[in-house]
Amino acid sequence: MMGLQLQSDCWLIWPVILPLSAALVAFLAKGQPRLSGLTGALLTALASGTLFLKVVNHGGGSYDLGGWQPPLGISLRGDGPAVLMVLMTAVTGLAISVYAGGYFQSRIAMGGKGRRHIVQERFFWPLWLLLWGALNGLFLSADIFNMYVTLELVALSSVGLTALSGKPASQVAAMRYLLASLLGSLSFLLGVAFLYKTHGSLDLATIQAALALSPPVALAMALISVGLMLKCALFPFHFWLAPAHANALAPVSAILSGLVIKGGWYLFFRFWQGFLPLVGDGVVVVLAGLGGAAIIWGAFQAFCQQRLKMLVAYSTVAQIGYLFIIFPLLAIGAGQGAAAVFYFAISHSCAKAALFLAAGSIFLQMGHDRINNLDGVRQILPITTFAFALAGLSLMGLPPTGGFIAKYMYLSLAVSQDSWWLVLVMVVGSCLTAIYICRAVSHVLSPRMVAGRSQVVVGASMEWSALALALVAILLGFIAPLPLGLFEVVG
Amino acid sequence: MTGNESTGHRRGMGLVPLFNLVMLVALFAALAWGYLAPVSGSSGLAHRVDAALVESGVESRVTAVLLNYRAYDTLLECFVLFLGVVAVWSLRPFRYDRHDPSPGLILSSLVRLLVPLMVLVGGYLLWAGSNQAGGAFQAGAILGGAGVLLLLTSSPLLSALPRGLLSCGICLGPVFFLMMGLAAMVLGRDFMEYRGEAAALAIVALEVVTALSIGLCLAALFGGRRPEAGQEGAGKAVPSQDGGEGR
Amino acid sequence: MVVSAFDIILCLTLVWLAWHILTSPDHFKAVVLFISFGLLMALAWVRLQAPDVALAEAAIGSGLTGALFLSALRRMASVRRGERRLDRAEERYDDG
Amino acid sequence: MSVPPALVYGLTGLFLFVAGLAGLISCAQLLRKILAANIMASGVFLFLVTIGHGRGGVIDPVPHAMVLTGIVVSVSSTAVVLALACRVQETANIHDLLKRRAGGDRE
Repeated sequence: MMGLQLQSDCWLIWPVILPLSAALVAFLAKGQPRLSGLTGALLTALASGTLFLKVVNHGGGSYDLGGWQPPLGISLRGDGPAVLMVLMTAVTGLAISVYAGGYFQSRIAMGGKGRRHIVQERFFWPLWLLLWGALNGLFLSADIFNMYVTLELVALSSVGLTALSGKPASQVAAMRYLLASLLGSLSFLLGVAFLYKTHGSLDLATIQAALALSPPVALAMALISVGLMLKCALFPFHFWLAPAHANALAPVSAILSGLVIKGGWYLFFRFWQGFLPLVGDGVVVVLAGLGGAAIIWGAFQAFCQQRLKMLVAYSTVAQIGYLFIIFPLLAIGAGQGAAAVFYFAISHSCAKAALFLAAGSIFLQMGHDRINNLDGVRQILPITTFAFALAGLSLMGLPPTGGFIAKYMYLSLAVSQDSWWLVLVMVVGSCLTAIYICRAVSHVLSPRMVAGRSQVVVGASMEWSALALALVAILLGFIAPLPLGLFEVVG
Repeated sequence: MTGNESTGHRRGMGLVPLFNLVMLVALFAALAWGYLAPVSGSSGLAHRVDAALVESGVESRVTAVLLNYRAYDTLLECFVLFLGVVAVWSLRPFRYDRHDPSPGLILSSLVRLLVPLMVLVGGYLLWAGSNQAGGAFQAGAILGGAGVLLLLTSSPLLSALPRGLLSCGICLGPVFFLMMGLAAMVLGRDFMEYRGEAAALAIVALEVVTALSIGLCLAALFGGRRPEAGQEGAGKAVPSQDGGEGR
Repeated sequence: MVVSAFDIILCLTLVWLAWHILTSPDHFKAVVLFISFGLLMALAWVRLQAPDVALAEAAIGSGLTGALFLSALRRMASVRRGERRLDRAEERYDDG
Repeated sequence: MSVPPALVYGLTGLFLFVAGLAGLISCAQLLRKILAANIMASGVFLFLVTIGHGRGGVIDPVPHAMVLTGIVVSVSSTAVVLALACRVQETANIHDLLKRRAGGDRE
């Protein structure tokens, strides 16, 4: 019995350890970073998939690292939401890895200035694999100080990836990102200190079991919330996001917008799950208000952009809002709210990564991404433009996509609770999304011919990986019962 | 040296809006209120740490927490250092990196004296870590300081090192941590489970290797760019090399 | 243990140093003040019976971080020198 | 009424956190912002150590270990941010130069 328990739960550490080890190998294998990087990505995805299957079949579990029980040691917790996020990272991450392999191959084949792209690829793989391992560690962590360390790992590797392109704009953006993120981490750490002071434990479950509203706890939650909001760029703190995401290399933009943002939000959600019953409606409405402001403001900004990648980046600012307007709806309906928001996070991750990958291919082919000059790209890159349009459909929330299911669940919850202002915000936000997506798609799909590179430089793996992700975002609309059932699984 | 900027800076500080000031005062008041509010909290984990100390294989409580109870944090921390080096090396090479003129006789002879002393102090701290203040981090920091001194004086000792060795040394800490953790698993325990007699040995080995790796990483962070960057950048090689070759 | 005059003076000095690090007009002075700030912080931790932390702070937080800041200052100064050199080259080009 | 020294140091740590925050927001130059972030971090660490100094006269080593980890993490990110800042300053200078040159041409 004991041995069996051990065997099933030690699967929890592999999604963390494998990518970290692969990062070391990719760093040392200077000649073959792509081969070792892709192998590492494949192994990590396999480990994540195995963990997911284990949890689906045998239920969740937890793993005490070093064999020390939680208040003293650190434990990993694999419950439904955590494992879903790990699987989301695996699917999106694998597609992005395949894309990145093709991307660097194309860039190196195109030639250009010196060995720049070779050097970029050499550092891309270790940084990306470290980021992947850190994200998995963050999703599975059950210890609040360990969360701080994984947050720092995520932030530093994202900043390294952002600055990788070497453009001045991307370096300035990386600088602002790092400063914002440092501020967030320190605020988080001070919150952790307050929690440890009051509860004498670093284990989140232990703390949440004993949580009572007192000045230090309220202060700790405020500090942690603000720190995490900075990390995931919720409305008043979104200033760093668009330049950082839009000026990075194509696979990096997809990683940042699809995955990294979800890390900060996931921790926010985990903390508030325990804190929500203690606070009044006012605080929750403030959170939802910020989310609503993000939806409207981000969509408006996206509409105003002239560059395709900036448009997609501001669309991320808007979509983050949807992750926060759920909080007033969480209290009712026994877990439906949580299921809706996780469903939204997963489908957004696939759709947004596909959008950024497709936009990156278009950028590479055309040599620019000015939306008004992109007419007729579909004649050169039919698969990529198709993927862009499909991912756009999921983002807008049209049936039968994953985005539709999530928004439908949101709306039905809001209607059942008579939160008409939330309904209004969501409807207006969806309309704005449709407008800016259609604006981009109408140019990309326009039948006019454009003058540009006649030779196709985008590799097949780049086109197909973007399409695969977009198809997953659509497919999520058909297999809704499977992930939704997982929320009942506890660690 | 910073005349222009300083006047702008002064002006900026003088115009700090009153609103910001009020907000900051309010923030401090809130923090102090949270800190001073009486809580019926527990006394932390001190008793648990002491109770398990016998099993942990070390006498120093902080070392026990760092390398046994919460070894996973320390593993990730080694990865943070490694990541810092990777991130710094991945940046575009610096264009105007001119090394200062040769360090001069006094400094270089001082360094020749100081570096062995620092290595000795590092070793002592490592040894002392088992029962009093000191340990892998402090020793690693001292070793890193020695590396910084060598870098500053462009010591020929550094240019004699083969290139691959530096990369391997930077990976050494995380690699060894992972291998020890996995070894425990192979022996039928949990990941990173060290107990009793074996724990004492494992932790000593971990401390020595971690200290070396931390020292190397810190020195590499100070170096500020990847060793071979000179070939792509301004035509200058490693900072440690241009002194030796040029003059 | 009761708070002594030493503690209060140490804390006030830390605050005073932090203020000057943030406001002193000279970058170099700010960095030097930061190094001494780190050393005093180490003293505070000795006082709080955390010698491990004090050692690490003195070596890493004060020593190595200070060295990092100094080398960054040197690099930024060399950027400015490089700019001047470029400027002169431009002028010569314009004249000719 | 006796005041334990930990209380004074804890308040100092919180004050340093707020002062660093003020610097991070209001200082214009990058180097100063990075110094401010380091002061903030020192404040948090000082606060953390005083927590372990709590009731019963027993000193809790867990916050000490947390601070040790935090110090190493903070030196790592400081190194990255400084290396980035040097590059940013470099490109900013080059841009200034190019802009000045372009302006001169127009005149």
